[in-house]
Amino acid sequence: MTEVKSPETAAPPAAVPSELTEEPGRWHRVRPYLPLVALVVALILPYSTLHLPGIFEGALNSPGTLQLLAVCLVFGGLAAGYDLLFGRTGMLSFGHALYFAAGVYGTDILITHAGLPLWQAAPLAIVGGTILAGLIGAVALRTVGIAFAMVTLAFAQVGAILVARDFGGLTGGEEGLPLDVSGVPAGLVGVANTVNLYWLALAYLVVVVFVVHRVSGSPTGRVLAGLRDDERRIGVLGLDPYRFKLVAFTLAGGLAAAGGVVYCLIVGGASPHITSSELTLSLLVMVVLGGPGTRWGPVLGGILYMYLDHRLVSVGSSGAVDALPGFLSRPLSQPLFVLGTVFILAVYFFPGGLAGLASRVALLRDSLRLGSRRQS
Amino acid sequence: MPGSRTGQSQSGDDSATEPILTVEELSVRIAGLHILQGVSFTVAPTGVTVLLGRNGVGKTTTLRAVVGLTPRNGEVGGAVRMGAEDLLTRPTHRLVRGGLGYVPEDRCVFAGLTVAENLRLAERRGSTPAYDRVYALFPELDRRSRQRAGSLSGGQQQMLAIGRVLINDNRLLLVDEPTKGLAPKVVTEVAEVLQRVAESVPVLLVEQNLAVVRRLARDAVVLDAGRVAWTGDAKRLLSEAALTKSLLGVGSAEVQH
Amino acid sequence: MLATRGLTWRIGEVAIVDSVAIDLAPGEFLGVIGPNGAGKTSLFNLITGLRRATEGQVTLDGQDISALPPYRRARLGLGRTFQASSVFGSLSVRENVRLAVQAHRGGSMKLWRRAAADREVAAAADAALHRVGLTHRGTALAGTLAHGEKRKLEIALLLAGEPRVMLLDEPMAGVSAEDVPDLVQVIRSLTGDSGRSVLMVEHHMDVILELADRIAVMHHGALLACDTPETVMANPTVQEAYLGEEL
Amino acid sequence: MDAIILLTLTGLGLAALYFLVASGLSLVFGLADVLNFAHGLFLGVGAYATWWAAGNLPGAGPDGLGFVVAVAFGVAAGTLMAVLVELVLIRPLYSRTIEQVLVTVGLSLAGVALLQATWGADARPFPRPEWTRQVTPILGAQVPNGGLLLIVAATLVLGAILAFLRWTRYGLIIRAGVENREMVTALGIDVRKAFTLVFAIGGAAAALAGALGSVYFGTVSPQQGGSLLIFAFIVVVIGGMGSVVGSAYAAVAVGLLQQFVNYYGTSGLGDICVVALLAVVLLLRPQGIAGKVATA
Amino acid sequence: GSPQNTASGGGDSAAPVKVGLVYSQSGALASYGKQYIEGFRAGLDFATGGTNKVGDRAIEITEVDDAGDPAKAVSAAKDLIGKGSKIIAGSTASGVALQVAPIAAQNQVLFISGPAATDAVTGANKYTFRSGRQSYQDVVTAKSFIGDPTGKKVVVFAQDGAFGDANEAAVRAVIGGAGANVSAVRAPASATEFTPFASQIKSAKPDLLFVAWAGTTAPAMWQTLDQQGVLTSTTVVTGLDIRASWPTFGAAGSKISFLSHYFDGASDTEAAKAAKAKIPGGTLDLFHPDGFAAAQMVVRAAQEGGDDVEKMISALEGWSFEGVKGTMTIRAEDHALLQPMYQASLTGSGDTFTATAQKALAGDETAPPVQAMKG
Ligand SMILES: Nc1ncnc2c1ncn2[C@@H]1O[C@H](COP(=O)(O)OP(=O)(O)OP(=O)(O)O)[C@@H](O)[C@H]1O
Ligand SMILES: Nc1ncnc2c1ncn2[C@@H]1O[C@H](COP(=O)(O)OP(=O)(O)OP(=O)(O)O)[C@@H](O)[C@H]1O
Ligand SMILES: [Mg+2]
Ligand SMILES: [Mg+2]
Repeated sequence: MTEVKSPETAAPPAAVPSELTEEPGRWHRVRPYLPLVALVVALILPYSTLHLPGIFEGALNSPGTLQLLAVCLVFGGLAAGYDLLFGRTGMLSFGHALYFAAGVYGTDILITHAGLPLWQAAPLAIVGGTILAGLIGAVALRTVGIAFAMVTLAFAQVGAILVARDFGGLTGGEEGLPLDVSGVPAGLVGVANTVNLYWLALAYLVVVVFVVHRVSGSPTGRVLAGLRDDERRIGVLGLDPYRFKLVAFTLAGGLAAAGGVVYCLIVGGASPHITSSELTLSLLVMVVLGGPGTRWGPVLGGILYMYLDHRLVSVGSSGAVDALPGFLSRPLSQPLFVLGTVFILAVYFFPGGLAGLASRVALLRDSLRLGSRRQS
Repeated sequence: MPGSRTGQSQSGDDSATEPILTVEELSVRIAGLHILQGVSFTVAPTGVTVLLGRNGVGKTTTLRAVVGLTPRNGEVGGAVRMGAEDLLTRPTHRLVRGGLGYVPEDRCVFAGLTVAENLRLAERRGSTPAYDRVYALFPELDRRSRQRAGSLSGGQQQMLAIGRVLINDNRLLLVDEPTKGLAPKVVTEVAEVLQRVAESVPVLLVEQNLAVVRRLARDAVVLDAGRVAWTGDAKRLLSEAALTKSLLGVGSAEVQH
Repeated sequence: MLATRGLTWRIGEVAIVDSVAIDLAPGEFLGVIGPNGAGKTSLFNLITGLRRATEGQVTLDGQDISALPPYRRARLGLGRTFQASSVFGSLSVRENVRLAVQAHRGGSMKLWRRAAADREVAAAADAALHRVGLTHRGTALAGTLAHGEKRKLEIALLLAGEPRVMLLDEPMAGVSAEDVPDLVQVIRSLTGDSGRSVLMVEHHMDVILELADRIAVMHHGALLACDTPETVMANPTVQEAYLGEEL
Repeated sequence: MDAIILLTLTGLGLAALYFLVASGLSLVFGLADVLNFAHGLFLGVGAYATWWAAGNLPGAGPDGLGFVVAVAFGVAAGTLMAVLVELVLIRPLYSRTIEQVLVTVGLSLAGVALLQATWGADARPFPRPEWTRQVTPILGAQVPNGGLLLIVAATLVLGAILAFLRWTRYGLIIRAGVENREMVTALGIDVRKAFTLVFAIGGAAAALAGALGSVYFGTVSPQQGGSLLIFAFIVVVIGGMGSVVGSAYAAVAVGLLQQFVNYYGTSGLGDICVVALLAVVLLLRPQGIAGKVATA
Repeated sequence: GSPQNTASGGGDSAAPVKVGLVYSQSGALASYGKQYIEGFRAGLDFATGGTNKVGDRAIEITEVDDAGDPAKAVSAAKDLIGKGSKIIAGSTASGVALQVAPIAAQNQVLFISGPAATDAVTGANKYTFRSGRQSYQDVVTAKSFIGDPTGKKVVVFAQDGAFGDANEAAVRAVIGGAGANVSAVRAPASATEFTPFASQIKSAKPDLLFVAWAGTTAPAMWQTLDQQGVLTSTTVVTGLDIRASWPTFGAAGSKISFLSHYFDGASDTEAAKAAKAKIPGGTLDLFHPDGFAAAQMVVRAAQEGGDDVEKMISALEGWSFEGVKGTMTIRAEDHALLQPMYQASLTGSGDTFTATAQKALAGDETAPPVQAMKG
């Protein structure tokens, strides 16, 4: 063969898009309703005074818990959107943080500096983020594989530098830009209204999951899945790989920008943390932790990651850790140490991510059943 | 179905000599699929033993299990012995260093390396590489020694894959569809090469080209759906029309070419 | 229908494909043979646009397509299979074919439609699978297929696109003897009276002889001969350079 | 005039630092196909081990031979760390590129946090010979000796890696192994050993970079490795993955560009120029300056 | 339950006073955070006479790590407010302080910012106070090194970003406003090679060089300035960082004039003695006074205000107290904390350096201009 292997080195572990397969099995009937159940649980959560010691600091409906959950939900949605690129199309972007940051800073700047009300700032930020993704994608998609990853990283890095440079005092540099809440509806301001932010985040997550699900199960989604395996083949079938990749890239960018808007409201401002390549890397971690290319994996991964990221900080400073001998307590009081260790372990013990867990359990169950049948 | 179909172990005239390779109840599961379900056969210490069967019956899987290349998510059961040593417990590179040569189905030349580098890689410590042997068989490889293997034509890659194994002296060769994609002339040449090689080294061959099989094979093992369907004399298999038809699904006219 | 004029592809000084001119009439079946490394696959790559020719043109129905990217050529009705099977490994066999059908029928850029709901696509895909005899493998991941099965899937992908000109690169390589006749049947049915043309590289001479109307012989990148099977087989150069002595 | 000489020489010193960091990264990334985000950690381990040795190891110290011993200890520690990482974490994940990336990301988070837990977040003064703090006047420019030391070290490392790749079979084995590990095994080669070796060399180069970089900075801190890593990545990619020579060219380009733009342009422009250079190179030549396949 | 549940303040008089401390226990600023909390504990002990009680109400401290990340800090603050804390203190990083301040205002709780030096906290809103110094006070101290600035040439060398911007602006306002000719050399915070900047500075021949540089590259920066002869050719002023950083100045240390917020031995007040006795190790450092003052302010607020935040604010506004550094005054207009600042010099070598106070400037000498309260 004269065709040299395409340099696409970093295709994610294969998973058949569940949207494209009609799966048989006993769960068949129940399964479509499980997400609905989860949604209902999520909806009634703020009405519960249940206290889960160790899991959350306060009761489920306390502002602290709701705030934490809201952040988790946004990242669940963000990870699901990123998965559209990575898990479903096989594009390894290292610059996804940029579009998220565009949403956050866009909203913040439009409200705080330009004095626009939220209902104008939010759509503008989302459209802006989407256009940015489209433009950068149009350039970056001329490369593939690691080169693509690096070009996206480079663009994101420029974004990070611009934010840090704080041109015209627009971004607030490394100190960030607190949101001027006078442009925000009163219902989204103040601790007592945290629940509204929670609902906003939940709505965002639902929208993203729905969009990603719809798109993956659509004819376009089928092409994206094909792109992940063999781009050349797609071309020979008569489809322009570039166009499809650009669509996926832009769409994912738009979803990230929308997430940025929600995040900006939840956190009440923007800070340069979110422009860093580490954010993109953690998105990658979330997706892989959850299971790339699966419907719920990235969502769960995102939620879990963010939960750990926030909660480990308080575990680290808890009395239980302090009581341990020094050589244990010192590393354990470093949240990043625990987080890093957790996901090294996760990579080993949940290959295929959390979503892979279910099928592995099913496999186990099947083989057990098979074994017992053989015995009888 | 003819009575000789099942579990017949050894055939041929010189069955007195010990087999070089004994495969016993080999079973392979990959990702929950039971691909080989108790395959047993032996390879005679001289000549070519051919492994036949339709696409997907498990020929490649068998060879790969013998050299220890079953994928990570697979389980292997049964026993594979070369002389007295058990092969299944040893890592692939040890087996190969011990004289087990393997030519994979899809050639697997290193696309980024030049032809010469591909060959150099195959050199084994402690034995002199037989470049002249390889270049005599495939002068093309000598001529293209600085070309990247990835840009070779399909046939050239196949030559390289075979040449890579012949650089060393082996105790047993496992060759998976060596003539696939080769021009008729080269097929003849490769068949000749294998014939010559088989004079000194026993070969376990997977081959679809029945003309080649007819020319080379002494013993035959026919697989069907992960089980051995027949073992015996290759000549007999190819000459008895009923047998050929039932096991290989082709009339003997086609075998005659 | 398909024609090339002075098609040349050079790497450095070496001409891998050397001013090749072929004409493929509607409904014609042209076999391509030649020693390994003669440039057959390269020729296919030039025709389908995976490689850019250094010189020369490719025309389809009189239209110059030399400058078009692969996907545009495919849309004009040019389909091909690959010598090294190139299927979508992480999709199921059925999905593979559906993707090909869908690519052909258009409407791939529909983000909001349910793909699985398109019964026509599914039916066409199943028909293609049936024709190559892979129906029973429909749910397997294409990446886990045995070699011969992948070859058949390649052909199914081609069939699904209903191309007018088909380029087959060694479809029989690695296919078990038992299945060769079936596959020959499938390939034969590709042309029939439909007016489709086929360009097929194959080293199995019996297959070529059975199917081809004419045979083109390539050697060192150039077209050595292009004539009826009988004439070509009688050509002493072909005998010597390609066929060698009978096994 | 002397400004230009000064900028050129210090730019080369910076380039040497980038190259030292990038060489190991490039080797591991290009040959073993592992995008090693933990490289910064190896750097940190090398630096802290050297720092520790200079204060505690008998025979080692901040000056003369003692310093050489300390650096040797640091390099040994970095090598050992890299070998352990390869054996325990990377080896089980070969051919699962993404998971490898993640494990190295996890490792760098955890490892840097561990360094911080052990020695604190603050920068500590790094033991170093007195002459490294001085300057050498060259054509009227006061060139820091630390920079010259880096240039010498980088040249030696470049030579050593090239010799390794050219004169041993390992280069070949590793390049083949990246393409198809299984097939290398099937040729009778224990490919695992070769990969461990690559990691060991990468770790050693990183540790050396960490130690000499700390000499140059005058301090050692847990985050130091990470901040150099981004430029090292850029250098590796511009140079062409896996090409050590390419990395050397790229390092020089990046170092000089940064230095001159920072002097003549406005601040911060240097970084943006480097990123722009990366984007331009990748768009024009996605395989980098020296391309993916190179023997050296 | 209801979806809008927030714990009510707990009006009954014996209920503990809930105080939330959100600061960096991990991350890059962990060591600043550590000093802050040590100082806070000592201050609490000092201000309550060892009882940790205000009247009969215990002071209940909840500490939360923000790891320097504003998002985490905001979550933590909301959680604390939700659980009934009326007082939040901490903020090691400026970014955290700026984002927590509006949260405090939105929820009408008291916020006492900690070591965060950004000027923007001053006058941010009426709920926000500060227990540490601000950049402006640093710069005024720097100005005291050159006597009459009229006609003098001053160069600011600062890193890019808000920290550098703030310093440059302050120098322009304070020293430039007093008649000096101010120019700036800025460098990216990520720079590792400083020769170009050193050359630029040298060719500018300033009378005073003001350096605002934080982070791990500082030692390399100083070494380069030293090697290129900048330190010996002019007066170089910079802020004195925490003790652990002193050895990293190396030989350059003795050639620099330091302005200092605080170091051990800079003052000898009652509070300083008490703090010294109480903190682990017995050596005070840069941010101990901030924690100490925060505790004093918390106690004052609780004592005078009970659970009424408005009352707390009026109790603090204009309040003058004896802190570790000496007399501190909370300016009523914008909540700036007027406090003594120091000129210092550094001597020593290897790992042992000592700082000596050259001069102390009283709180009103370094007072920043009054800001209009923003919210
Ligand atoms: N990694 C794998 N995962 C799942 N199934 C596999 C895997 N490898 C092989 N199989 C299945 O095992 C069966 C046997 O495959 P094998 O490659 O051994 O067949 P073969 O006899 O060599 O066929 P061919 O003549 O086409 O090369 C096939 O059905 C194939 O789909
Ligand atoms: N990128 C390349 N660089 C150098 N030589 C190349 C390149 N691509 C192809 N070649 C050479 O061009 C020639 C033609 O290759 P091609 O694959 O077209 O042959 P083929 O006729 O298809 O052979 P086969 O029947 O073996 O498949 C071969 O000699 C090959 O080595
Ligand atoms: Mg096979
Ligand atoms: Mg070919």
